[in-house]
Amino acid sequence: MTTLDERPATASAAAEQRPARTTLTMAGAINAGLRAAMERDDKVLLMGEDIGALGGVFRVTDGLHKDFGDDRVMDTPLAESGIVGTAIGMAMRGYRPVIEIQFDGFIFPAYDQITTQLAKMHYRSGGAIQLPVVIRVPYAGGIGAIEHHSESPEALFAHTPGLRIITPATPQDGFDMIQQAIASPDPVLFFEPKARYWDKGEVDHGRVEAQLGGIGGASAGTAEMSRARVAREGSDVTLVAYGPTVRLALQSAEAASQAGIDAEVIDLRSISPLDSDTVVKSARKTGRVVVIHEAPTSFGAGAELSSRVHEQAFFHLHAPVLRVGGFHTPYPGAVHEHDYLPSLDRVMDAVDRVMAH
Amino acid sequence: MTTLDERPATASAAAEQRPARTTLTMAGAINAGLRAAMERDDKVLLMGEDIGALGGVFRVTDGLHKDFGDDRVMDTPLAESGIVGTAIGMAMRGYRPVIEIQFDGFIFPAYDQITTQLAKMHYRSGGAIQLPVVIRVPYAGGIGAIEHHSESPEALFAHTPGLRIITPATPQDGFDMIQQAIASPDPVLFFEPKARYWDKGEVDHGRVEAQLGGIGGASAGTAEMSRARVAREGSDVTLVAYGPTVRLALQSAEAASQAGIDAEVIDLRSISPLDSDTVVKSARKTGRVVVIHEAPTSFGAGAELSSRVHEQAFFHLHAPVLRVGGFHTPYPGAVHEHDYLPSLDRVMDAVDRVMAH
Amino acid sequence: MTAGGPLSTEGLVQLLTPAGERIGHEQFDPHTAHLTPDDLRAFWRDMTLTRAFDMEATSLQRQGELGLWVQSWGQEGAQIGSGHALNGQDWVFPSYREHGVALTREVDLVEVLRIFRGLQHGAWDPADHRFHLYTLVIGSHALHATGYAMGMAKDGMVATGDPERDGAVVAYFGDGATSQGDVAEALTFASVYDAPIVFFVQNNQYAISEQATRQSRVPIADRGKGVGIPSVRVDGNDVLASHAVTRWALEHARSGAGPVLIEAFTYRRGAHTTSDDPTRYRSKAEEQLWAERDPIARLEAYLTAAGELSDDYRTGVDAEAKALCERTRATVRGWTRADTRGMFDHVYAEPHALVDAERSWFERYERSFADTEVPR
Amino acid sequence: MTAGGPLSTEGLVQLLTPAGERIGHEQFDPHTAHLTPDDLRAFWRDMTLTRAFDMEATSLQRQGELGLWVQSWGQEGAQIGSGHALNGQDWVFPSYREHGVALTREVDLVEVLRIFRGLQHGAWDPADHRFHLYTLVIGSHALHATGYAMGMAKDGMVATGDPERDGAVVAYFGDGATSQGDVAEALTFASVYDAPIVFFVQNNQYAISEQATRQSRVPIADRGKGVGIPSVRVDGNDVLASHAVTRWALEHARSGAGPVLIEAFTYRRGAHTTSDDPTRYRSKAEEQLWAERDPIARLEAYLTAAGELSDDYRTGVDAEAKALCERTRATVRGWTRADTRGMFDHVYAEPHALVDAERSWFERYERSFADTEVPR
Ligand SMILES: Cc1ncc(C[n+]2csc(CCOP(=O)(O)OP(=O)(O)O)c2C)c(N)n1
Ligand SMILES: Cc1ncc(C[n+]2csc(CCOP(=O)(O)OP(=O)(O)O)c2C)c(N)n1
Ligand SMILES: [Mg+2]
Ligand SMILES: [Mg+2]
Repeated sequence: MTTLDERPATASAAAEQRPARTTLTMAGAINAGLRAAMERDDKVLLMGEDIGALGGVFRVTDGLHKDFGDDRVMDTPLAESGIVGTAIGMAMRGYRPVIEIQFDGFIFPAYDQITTQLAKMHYRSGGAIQLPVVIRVPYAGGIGAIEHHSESPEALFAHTPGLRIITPATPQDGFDMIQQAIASPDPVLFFEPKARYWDKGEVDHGRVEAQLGGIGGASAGTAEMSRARVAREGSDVTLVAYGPTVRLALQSAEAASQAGIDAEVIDLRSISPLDSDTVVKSARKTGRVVVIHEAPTSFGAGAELSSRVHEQAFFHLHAPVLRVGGFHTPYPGAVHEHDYLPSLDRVMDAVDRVMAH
Repeated sequence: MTTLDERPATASAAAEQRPARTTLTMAGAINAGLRAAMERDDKVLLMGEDIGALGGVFRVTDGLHKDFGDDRVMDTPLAESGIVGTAIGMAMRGYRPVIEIQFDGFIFPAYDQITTQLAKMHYRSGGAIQLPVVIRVPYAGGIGAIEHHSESPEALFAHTPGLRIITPATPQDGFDMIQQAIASPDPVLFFEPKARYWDKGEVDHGRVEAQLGGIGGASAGTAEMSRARVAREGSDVTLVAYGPTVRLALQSAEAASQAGIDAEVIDLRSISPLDSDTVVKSARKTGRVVVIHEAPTSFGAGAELSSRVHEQAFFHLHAPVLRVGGFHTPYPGAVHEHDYLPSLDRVMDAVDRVMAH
Repeated sequence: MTAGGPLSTEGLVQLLTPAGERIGHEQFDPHTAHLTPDDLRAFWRDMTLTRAFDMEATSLQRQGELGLWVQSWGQEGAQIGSGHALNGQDWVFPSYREHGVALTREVDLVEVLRIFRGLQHGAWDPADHRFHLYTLVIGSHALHATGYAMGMAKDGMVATGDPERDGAVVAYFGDGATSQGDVAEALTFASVYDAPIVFFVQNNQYAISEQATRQSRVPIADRGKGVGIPSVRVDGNDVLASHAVTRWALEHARSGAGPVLIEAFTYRRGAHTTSDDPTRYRSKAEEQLWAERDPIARLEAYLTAAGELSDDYRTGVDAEAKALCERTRATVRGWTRADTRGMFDHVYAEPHALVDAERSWFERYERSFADTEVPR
Repeated sequence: MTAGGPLSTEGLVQLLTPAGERIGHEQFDPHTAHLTPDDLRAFWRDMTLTRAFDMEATSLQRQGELGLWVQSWGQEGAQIGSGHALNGQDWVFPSYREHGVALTREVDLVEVLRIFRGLQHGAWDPADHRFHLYTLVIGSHALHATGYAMGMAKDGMVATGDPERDGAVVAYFGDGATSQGDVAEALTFASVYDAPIVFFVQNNQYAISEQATRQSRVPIADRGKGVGIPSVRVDGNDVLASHAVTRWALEHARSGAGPVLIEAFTYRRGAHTTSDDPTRYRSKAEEQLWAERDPIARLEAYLTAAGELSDDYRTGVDAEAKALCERTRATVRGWTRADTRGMFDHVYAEPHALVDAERSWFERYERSFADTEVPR
């Protein structure tokens, strides 16, 4: 396995040629991140359905097959369990497979491989085996799609020890975090908020490069990708979001400020580990917390966060932590999407309720 | 499909011959419940690995193959997805399949069928299709088993709308609830605490019989199996448990009473729906809640319960809801089981902490 | 492409050449004997209507009236031929591209578009047509179909010899689906339990952008050999052959002789869906080649040469197609929120405390706007 | 049982009759040419040691020293024969019953018992033996094996012609496992990617209580035909045939010609595990029949007749077996908590905040007893 110190001269040459900052869409940023990771380490390979000539249904792997060939960008048979299972075998052999699951709703045929095999192998081998497998999952709704194409299954994985689960909300994080995920020696589920694929933002290419090449290398990347980010400071109420709902949280904070409420916004970035410390710290300051996610509220990530905030900041809270999320129904037909998903109105409703105390 | 009103004369004759009360183990009670359901409705059939001549690895289907034959007690190929998937088809045809998954850790190959198909079919068909499928899962630990044989995956299903999830803690509930589950028109995951299989208790055979045959029939059964039970009344602290940990909660209440603490114990019985009303009511009374389960604490059923209790009883609480559960590690080797599982000491530690306020 | 692989044309049953000439086939000719010229014209009509509808739906998607559309273009021969081999007792478990089969099961095609307009996930009551809902999770319905067939056998609907009673199931899926574990398990269960089921694989050569060679080195029909299920390869662009082979297979299954696997070799002339861009992975030349093997043209050539396709009949079908398209357009455009199901309805068949609580909350929440906001 | 089904003995490659007579086989004789009498004695020794260990472990379980034990009794021929066909570069992905194969990979069998005493889930470093951990989730490791083989091919370890370089994988699983979707997908991936892998199915006729007829109507070997993988049925109680067939298959795979599936027809003489009760589902007569076909006795008869099994050698192996059993007993009984891994260790390769927090909590919690309780 090529370690990060031994990276081929061409890769660093290529890195030097890359512009320091560019404006990219989230999809473009992840694409660029994949490319950088593949240049950095020739053990990185991509697997998935239609990721080759087609470049993936969202074009996130666009151009990579052309440049890296069949051997490193592998169109696979149509079988998600097979993809994850063979990726586990390749990881055992020293490869770093990055899998694309075509849509959130199609990860479930691979659930057994992820839960009983990928998550547990390091533990059951007493640390002898590392499985640096990344599973990319375009997820969440808001794009008017048909059934199974708008789901948010992150909580269905977060209960399982051995997995890391992260989700970027900005092009910069898309670029950085995919590279951190690939550098991590642990299996990572990388949830990509598909409604944000076309959002543009400025991306600094050098940050993650320096980090992964610097002291700590992969470890520094793992530590970094596991941390929440305070996306906006505020003192009256804490809005916690991740992936697709970060933008909504920021919009809500804007709306709140017009009503004289100063909201802090936290972008969790990581679901496992859940950086509750950052949230608890904020909760102690504001005394009020609202968690926002698209997944069904019940048994979702908001439940875990709410429990921890209560456990650790109970006596600082003015009101209970409230959750704004999807309902306990299958993701409905697109006409209902607007009602199903957290909205500015629903977030403001929750803000009003916590502010009432 | 035979409705409950049309049940064959032989079944009621058989029912009359059954003794009103017997002492049974949990395994024996579920066996008796299966038999009663099969007599009541000839559309009920059993499917699973080794449930025929062998009677299942825990003998829960003992004797049923002999009495009902190949057609109603079906040994299946070794493929859990296949079992659940074909059961769905048979349910569409009017059958009521009751599946045995051999051990908790082997339900995951069927995860996709359960999550994307079984749970959603009623919704996606606009109510045209009902899938009265019951999936029995011997679960949880404490029996010194090897890997994959001691897990508590209930929370991995509870986030998914469309499923009902119940778990009995006593022989009486084993007997009653399996029959209510089978009578329910919705898919039910029936988690059987395997460490309790050999616990004995008195079983009243008539209760559920009267209920399912009476006004409301199946509906009354569904309502009943979805309700929590106050297993012990108390005023100082509420201990919430289900399945394997109910006995521990009762033992803890005993221990607490010796320290002058009067604990209420709630046996949840149902995880979906989660009867949080009963818990919230108790929380408003005691002001202190401890939830106990074997599954990893993080993202477990305790998180959802904690969130709801805080949301609905925040201003009645003296202390935050605490959780006592498994750790964020794969279920460890049997030598660590005692450390991993909630114990009397760990529950008392939590009780002490909530009582400190 | 590997000789003998999934893209080879070896061993395909054919009764009509691409030019529309009838050729004999010892085993399958008897399964066309019942067909009258009226039947063959009906095949042509149904293929034509399916295609017209398909094109209309495509253009509605382009106009933003549908979120997505999945074309059956090019596969009408396999679908109409097989669909018309079914009896009233038989059941179909389609994938998501079987609009032609839906037509043969008397599903109102317009209703199918409810799904693609995002109104709801399923658009008909399966029991009304013995035609299950479309399933998008690839391969998963193969198991439902198998279980359903096992249930039919339990109900004594197999091998009675009574044509009004004996029935079977046809499960439709694609070449790509054959890689899924669920499909393999379905074949195993069907074989072990002798289920009356026909697995009808439309090998349209692609799973989105991936050629069938990515799923198999051998013809897809060989999947049957792994579990002892007899299988047939048929020219799916030959509606007559597709019909005859399916009819044979259904009789086999209904008679209690167990499952059959049919590979209908065909071509998806359109994009995978309206979101797809086939220029990224296949050539115009290939598309042209398959345009020349079109199933409708083939039957048309045969009927025309036989003098069985009058101008009147053509005009009638044209008018019918036009009317269908107009009704499609008008209906789709007319659908409003009022035509959808409630978001909270049918999550469970019986009350569920959480759904009830959330529904109430949502209704109160919605009302709070009605109360406080200026009318809009 | 259906003729031609998975319990038939049709087409089994056999080089030694049950009575121990050598019979010729055109295709596979060349794959025994390299074997010296020493090699054959070593096969006998390894089978004997495996069985002695197996019996010892069984009795340790009865004594309460192990939570469970999974016997390989009766399957030593298939396991030792195939295990000895492997090279140093080859990799094995076992199921959970492959103690004989473990021995050929120089795993200290005693270490295997760590798993069954509940100390930990995996008991050796796979890289030390090119022998992966035991896997209990039926069939799931077939995919890991396939992926590993794909990786070997990527690493240029196939078809170089250099015997020090070319390698392949052998994946072991049972007749029951062949019904799992994962195994079907493994066959598909292996075939499509031409992976250097041999799927070695021990058809021991049972998946716990279910006969192999519950998994298939046709011989298990036929599973290969579904995806174009060449397959062989071999008498698994014939250590020589198992060896020759595996050697052929490995050469095939290492040469770049793609995967092979071997069905080794054998019998599980013991219970499924020590928790099982086979009297519920099979007859004494059947067990007796298979006692007469025992693989060790068969090779013993052959070697004895050939005058190749001296009393000295026997005595030596007996002593070795006794020593192994004694060491097993002593080691297992000596294991304490100190020999286990920390419960919180190796959940992740890098720090994870939740694990760290829970570990700290637990340590504090444990210490609180040390502080407050009377010493015990
Ligand atoms: C389990 C699953 N994985 C992935 C997808 C995404 N997907 C939709 S259609 C398709 C290709 C299907 O190909 P095939 O089975 O040949 O059917 P066709 O579309 O050609 O009719 C894929 C990969 C899906 N729907 N389900
Ligand atoms: C996915 C899964 N389902 C069920 C089980 C329970 N189980 C353990 S061994 C076994 C039978 C396996 O039979 P086979 O594959 O023939 O192997 P054998 O034990 O005969 O060697 C079963 C059903 C399991 N371990 N994994
Ligand atoms: Mg296709
Ligand atoms: Mg077996």
